[in-house]
Amino acid sequence: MADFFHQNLSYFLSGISVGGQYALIAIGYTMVYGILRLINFAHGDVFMCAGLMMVYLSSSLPFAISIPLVLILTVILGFAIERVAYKPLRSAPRMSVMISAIGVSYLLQNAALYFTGGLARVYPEIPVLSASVVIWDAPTRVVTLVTPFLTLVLVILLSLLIKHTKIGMAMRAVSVDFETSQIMGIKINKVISMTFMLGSLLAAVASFLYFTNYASVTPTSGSMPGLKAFVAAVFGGIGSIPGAVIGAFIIGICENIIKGGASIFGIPGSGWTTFSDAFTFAFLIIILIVKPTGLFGEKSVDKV
Amino acid sequence: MRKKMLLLFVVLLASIAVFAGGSKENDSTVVKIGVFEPASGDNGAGGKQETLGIQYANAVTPTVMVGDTEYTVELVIADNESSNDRAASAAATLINAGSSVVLGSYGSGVSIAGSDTFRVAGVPVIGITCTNPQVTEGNSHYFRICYLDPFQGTVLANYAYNTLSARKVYCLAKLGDDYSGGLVNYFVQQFTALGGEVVSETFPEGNSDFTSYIANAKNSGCEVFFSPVSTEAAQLIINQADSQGLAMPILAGDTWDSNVILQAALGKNVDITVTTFYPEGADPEFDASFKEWVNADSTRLSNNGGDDTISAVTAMGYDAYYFALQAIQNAGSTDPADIMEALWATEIDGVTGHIALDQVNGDAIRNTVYVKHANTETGGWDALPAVVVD
Amino acid sequence: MDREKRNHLIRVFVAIALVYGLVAVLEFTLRPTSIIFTVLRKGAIYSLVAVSMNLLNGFTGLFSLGQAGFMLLGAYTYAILTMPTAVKESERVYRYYDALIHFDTGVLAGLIAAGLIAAVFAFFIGLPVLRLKSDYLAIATLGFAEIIRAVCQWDVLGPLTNGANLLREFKDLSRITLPFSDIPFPPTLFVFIVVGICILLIVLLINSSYGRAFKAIRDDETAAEAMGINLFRHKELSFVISSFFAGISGALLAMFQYTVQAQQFRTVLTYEILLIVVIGGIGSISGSCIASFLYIALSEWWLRGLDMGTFLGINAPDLFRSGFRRLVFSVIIMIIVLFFSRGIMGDKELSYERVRSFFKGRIHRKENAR
Amino acid sequence: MKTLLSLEHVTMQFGGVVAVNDLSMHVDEGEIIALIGPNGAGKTTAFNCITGVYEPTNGRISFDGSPIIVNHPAGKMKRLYGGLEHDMFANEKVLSPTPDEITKLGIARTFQNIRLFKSMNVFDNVLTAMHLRLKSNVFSSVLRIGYKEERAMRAETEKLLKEQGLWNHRDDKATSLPYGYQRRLEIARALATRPRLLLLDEPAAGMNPQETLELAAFIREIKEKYNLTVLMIEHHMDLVMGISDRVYVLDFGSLIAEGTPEEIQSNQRVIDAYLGVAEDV
Repeated sequence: MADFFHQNLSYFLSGISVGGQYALIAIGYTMVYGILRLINFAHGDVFMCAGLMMVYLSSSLPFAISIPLVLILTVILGFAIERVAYKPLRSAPRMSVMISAIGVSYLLQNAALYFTGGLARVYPEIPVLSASVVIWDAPTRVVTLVTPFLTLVLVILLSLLIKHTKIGMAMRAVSVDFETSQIMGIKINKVISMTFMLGSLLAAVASFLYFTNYASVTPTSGSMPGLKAFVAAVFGGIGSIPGAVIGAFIIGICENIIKGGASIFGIPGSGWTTFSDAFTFAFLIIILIVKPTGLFGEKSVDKV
Repeated sequence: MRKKMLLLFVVLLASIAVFAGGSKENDSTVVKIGVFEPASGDNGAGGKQETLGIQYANAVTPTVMVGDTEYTVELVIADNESSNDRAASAAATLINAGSSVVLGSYGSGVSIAGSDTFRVAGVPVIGITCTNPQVTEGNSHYFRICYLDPFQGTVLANYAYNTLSARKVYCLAKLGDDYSGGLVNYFVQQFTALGGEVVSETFPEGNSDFTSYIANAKNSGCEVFFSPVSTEAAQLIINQADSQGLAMPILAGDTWDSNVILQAALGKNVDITVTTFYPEGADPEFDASFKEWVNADSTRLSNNGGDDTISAVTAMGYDAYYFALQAIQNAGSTDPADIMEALWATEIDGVTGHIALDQVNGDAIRNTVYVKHANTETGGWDALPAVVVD
Repeated sequence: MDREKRNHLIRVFVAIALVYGLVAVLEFTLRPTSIIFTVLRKGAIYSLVAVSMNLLNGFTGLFSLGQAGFMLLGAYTYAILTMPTAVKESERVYRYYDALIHFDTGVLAGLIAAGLIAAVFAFFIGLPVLRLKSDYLAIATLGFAEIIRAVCQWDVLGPLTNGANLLREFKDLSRITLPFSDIPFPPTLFVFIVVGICILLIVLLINSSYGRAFKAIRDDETAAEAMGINLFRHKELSFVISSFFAGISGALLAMFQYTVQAQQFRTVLTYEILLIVVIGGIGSISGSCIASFLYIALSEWWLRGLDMGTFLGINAPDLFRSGFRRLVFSVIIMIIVLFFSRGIMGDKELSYERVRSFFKGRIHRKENAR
Repeated sequence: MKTLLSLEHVTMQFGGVVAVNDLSMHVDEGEIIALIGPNGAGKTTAFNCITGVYEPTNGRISFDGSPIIVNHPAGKMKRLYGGLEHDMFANEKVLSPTPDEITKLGIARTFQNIRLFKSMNVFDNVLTAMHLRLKSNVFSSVLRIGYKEERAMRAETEKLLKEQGLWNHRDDKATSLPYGYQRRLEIARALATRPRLLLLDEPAAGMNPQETLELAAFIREIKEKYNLTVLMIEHHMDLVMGISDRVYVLDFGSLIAEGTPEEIQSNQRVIDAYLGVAEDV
């Protein structure tokens, strides 16, 4: 058993690392869904934009300035998207808002396409994070090790924020009952903006970790991690933060095990890697059918 | 009310657009050459470098004699976005613009995908660096001035088996990509014929996590990592190979002959060898004047990847332009059908060597493959002995 | 009242006949490489997908995002079936595999098979998926489309699908002939005829008793059920029929672009069609058609200049460089989504009266302004 | 007289909440029965059980002599079950039809908060309700092979609308009708399914006394005309006392009284139950 882990350590390491990155993105999905019942399709692209900002800012500014600046700009981006694309549609049917989200995603990708000229941009090497280390004979990067811990710390901080601060309580109230909390005098718009800003902040952190690992940013870099993070959120029970985190780790690890299937299980590699993305969706569909509310989701009853 | 505004808006947009689309000058002494290249997507970097070669050639020789008249050559450039499904529509744009002959594309997949659109319109195309046999096979309108993958794949396999003494090779191609899939296939054929063993995998579109593939290569006991994929994926592979400590040599085909690779490999612990069409330094005169031209303009410089390294595809693009001019001259006409006819017998001496076409598929008759090794300290290429096959 | 209806029908018939006549005239007068044909063909094909998606999203109220997957099935079925046996057995297309199928069919059989295969898959996918609600349904259908794409690219299915590689040399638009002859069929007219028949069938469906049941489900599931409409059966019916036509449009798309590859049928394609449906108006057939032609004309023709340096006579290669068209395009889409969320037609259909009153309204207001 | 609908020991439990507890009642052919009770007593839940919207946790519902819905607590519910304990139906086959199947048997309903088909006009609302009897399959329907059937359905709709005094509004959007007409349309739509039993959920809600009086006459009229049996939930005591043959009273999910309107009016338990919510009466 120990031998097995030793041999395949690199798959597990990259699985845990990518899982942590998905988790940070997934929280943004799950919080927004919890409050607005909206799948924010543009979230993955916000993550991509954070990566691009870093590429451009770090070319002229030191990391000490560019990193906080990326965090701030991403938060502003998240805030602006909500204000411009979702707020005007608050009373519109759900489908309209979702279409607006798809539109924003399309817009961000095309804007990125235009500004990058459609070429992959090389992500800067952030000191310390990019350094190489060897764990138990498996060479990897510091970022791989840092990711799960950083993710956990951030999740704990976020939980504390939601449990103990006023705005956190307002968030919980809004997610339980939108209308009532509005009547109770909670400033809905403030809560929603705050949710988007928190989600974007975490996405920006995820972008540092993710792109340090996979050193290039393209206009579509955000869509796959975004979709997978979303699947993780659904798996965990959309609306539940711990659910999203656990879901993300499971998906990250499973995906890497499939890619390494040939060597882990000795299955001859006849194109199984093709399915590493399809697997995520198959997984999603099974969950939706068997337990549509996910691991930690609550069941709701339709009123007639 | 709003709806009416929307309709008005649409009508306005449509009318200005019709005006925009309709205004086309029809100068009788202009011959248009279409440039069917990717400027974005996976192969954007390579496509831009190839286009630079064509543009440079156009800057050097902007006219051509058709019969007794001097025609100005106008380049029409359409971005096929490295995507097979955009290929047909980019091709249609070029045809609609009135191209007499078309050059391109970097990437075999888009070339195959756009091929039939050109065939139906009867416009000849000269492939520059699309090496997959399917591009020209079974048609009479697609030509090409580079060598083919069965040839390149064989050379690479021989190199891996004989020079690198590898007996087990890890091959990684991109799913649905005709170029990498094809090249890997020919490599595998030759390598197994020599008695070697391969582990072959593919990665899907949009994948950016190569750690597992690199781990697979290490765990399966391979000695060479063969991955003739796009430069975009190559950057990631180089990066992750370095951080994962992939000790084996990395081998790739012509796409990797790009300064993108050099920049990614600079200062890293990787051992990269590529095969290509043209080594910098083979024609010093061309090299020097091209560098001067590139350095004169910041857009050109950034299209070349930020420095003035000459990629083989640029030299090939340069030659392709002259090949097309020669064909127009031979045809004595700007009519696509005449040019298509004349192309079969066209020959030139280009910077990448003598170019003549075989009479079966219209492929270049070439027997030399250049081999380069990436120098991770200087960030340049070290030339290795070229392979000549008779 | 009946007379009014008859007049209406006559007008519709005349309008459609005019459109087809115009297409035929264009086909025989313009040079065949004109961009107008690209716009007409692709616009017509997109109309069919958009209408089929509208049947689901607009008329049955099912938010499905699986259209690309069913188009893929249709495109592949058509390409594989109609590729001449000689081509299949040569190395030209199936280079790395031995083709599994050793027969080929005609164009019509290929098209119908394309629809049927898509419909059969839709039936089985619908069984579990259609029990889900709104956004869960959207995500599940999107997931299935991605799975279909991955399976199509699988090596093991290579002898059938040619793996992830291109399929070509099937009976595309340049290879269709008039029945029992070698005379080429005018391609644009062919697309228009097929699309016309399909859309006509969808319109007839929507105006039948089944169509009313679909609309009832969209308006109020509980009430529809209480009126004896079996939700699941009717949702499944709508899903299967919509996929049938998506399959046919996939086949037409393959014919149009001469080659087909699974890679093309990504989620982005579904989004594109969804945006067309929204621009045209959710629940309007004519809106979907108008929006498709506009969308294609803008992206393939009118806005091309934005990518190629010169637009409206302004030459600014630094601004109008590759990608600018799509940027402008997505801004336009956002404006429509945010400010004109009912789209061009809302849920109404185009009619003589509406066009007339639209222009009358215009004139009327102008007079008032004076 | 023949029993048309009977409920035996029906219990409906949501999680830990028992909304309807051991409800037994019967409706005979040709009767008008009222189901009354304070707000939240479980009346609409009972309706939803009868029409298949909810699956009762325990009990049996029969229509026209044969059981249509049967259930008993199973799995997790066995432990959670909070209704009256008995295992009468433990060995019976579970029957849980969907609402459309119930409707096809001949039970039609209206809703407390009117649920018309918003996008359709008055004519199509009624026409849609005849879809359940359509014999043509989708092909003959699309290709208009079964046009005769469609024609017959349209004729029947016309007849129904004329009888209900809605014919002049046939082209109006259903939701643009005045409130009273919307109620009527909902009843007309229910009648289009050709029911034997009509369930009315607060038909007089939001009506003034005059309108309520008209409604009473209307209900009697359609009952005679279409040979119906009526079960209704109602708060307007005038209406209840005026037209019902018998009355059932629910409170906190349990049946507390049953009898003729006169008996109910003098029943002490009913009076107690309604005290404090007197303004609703």
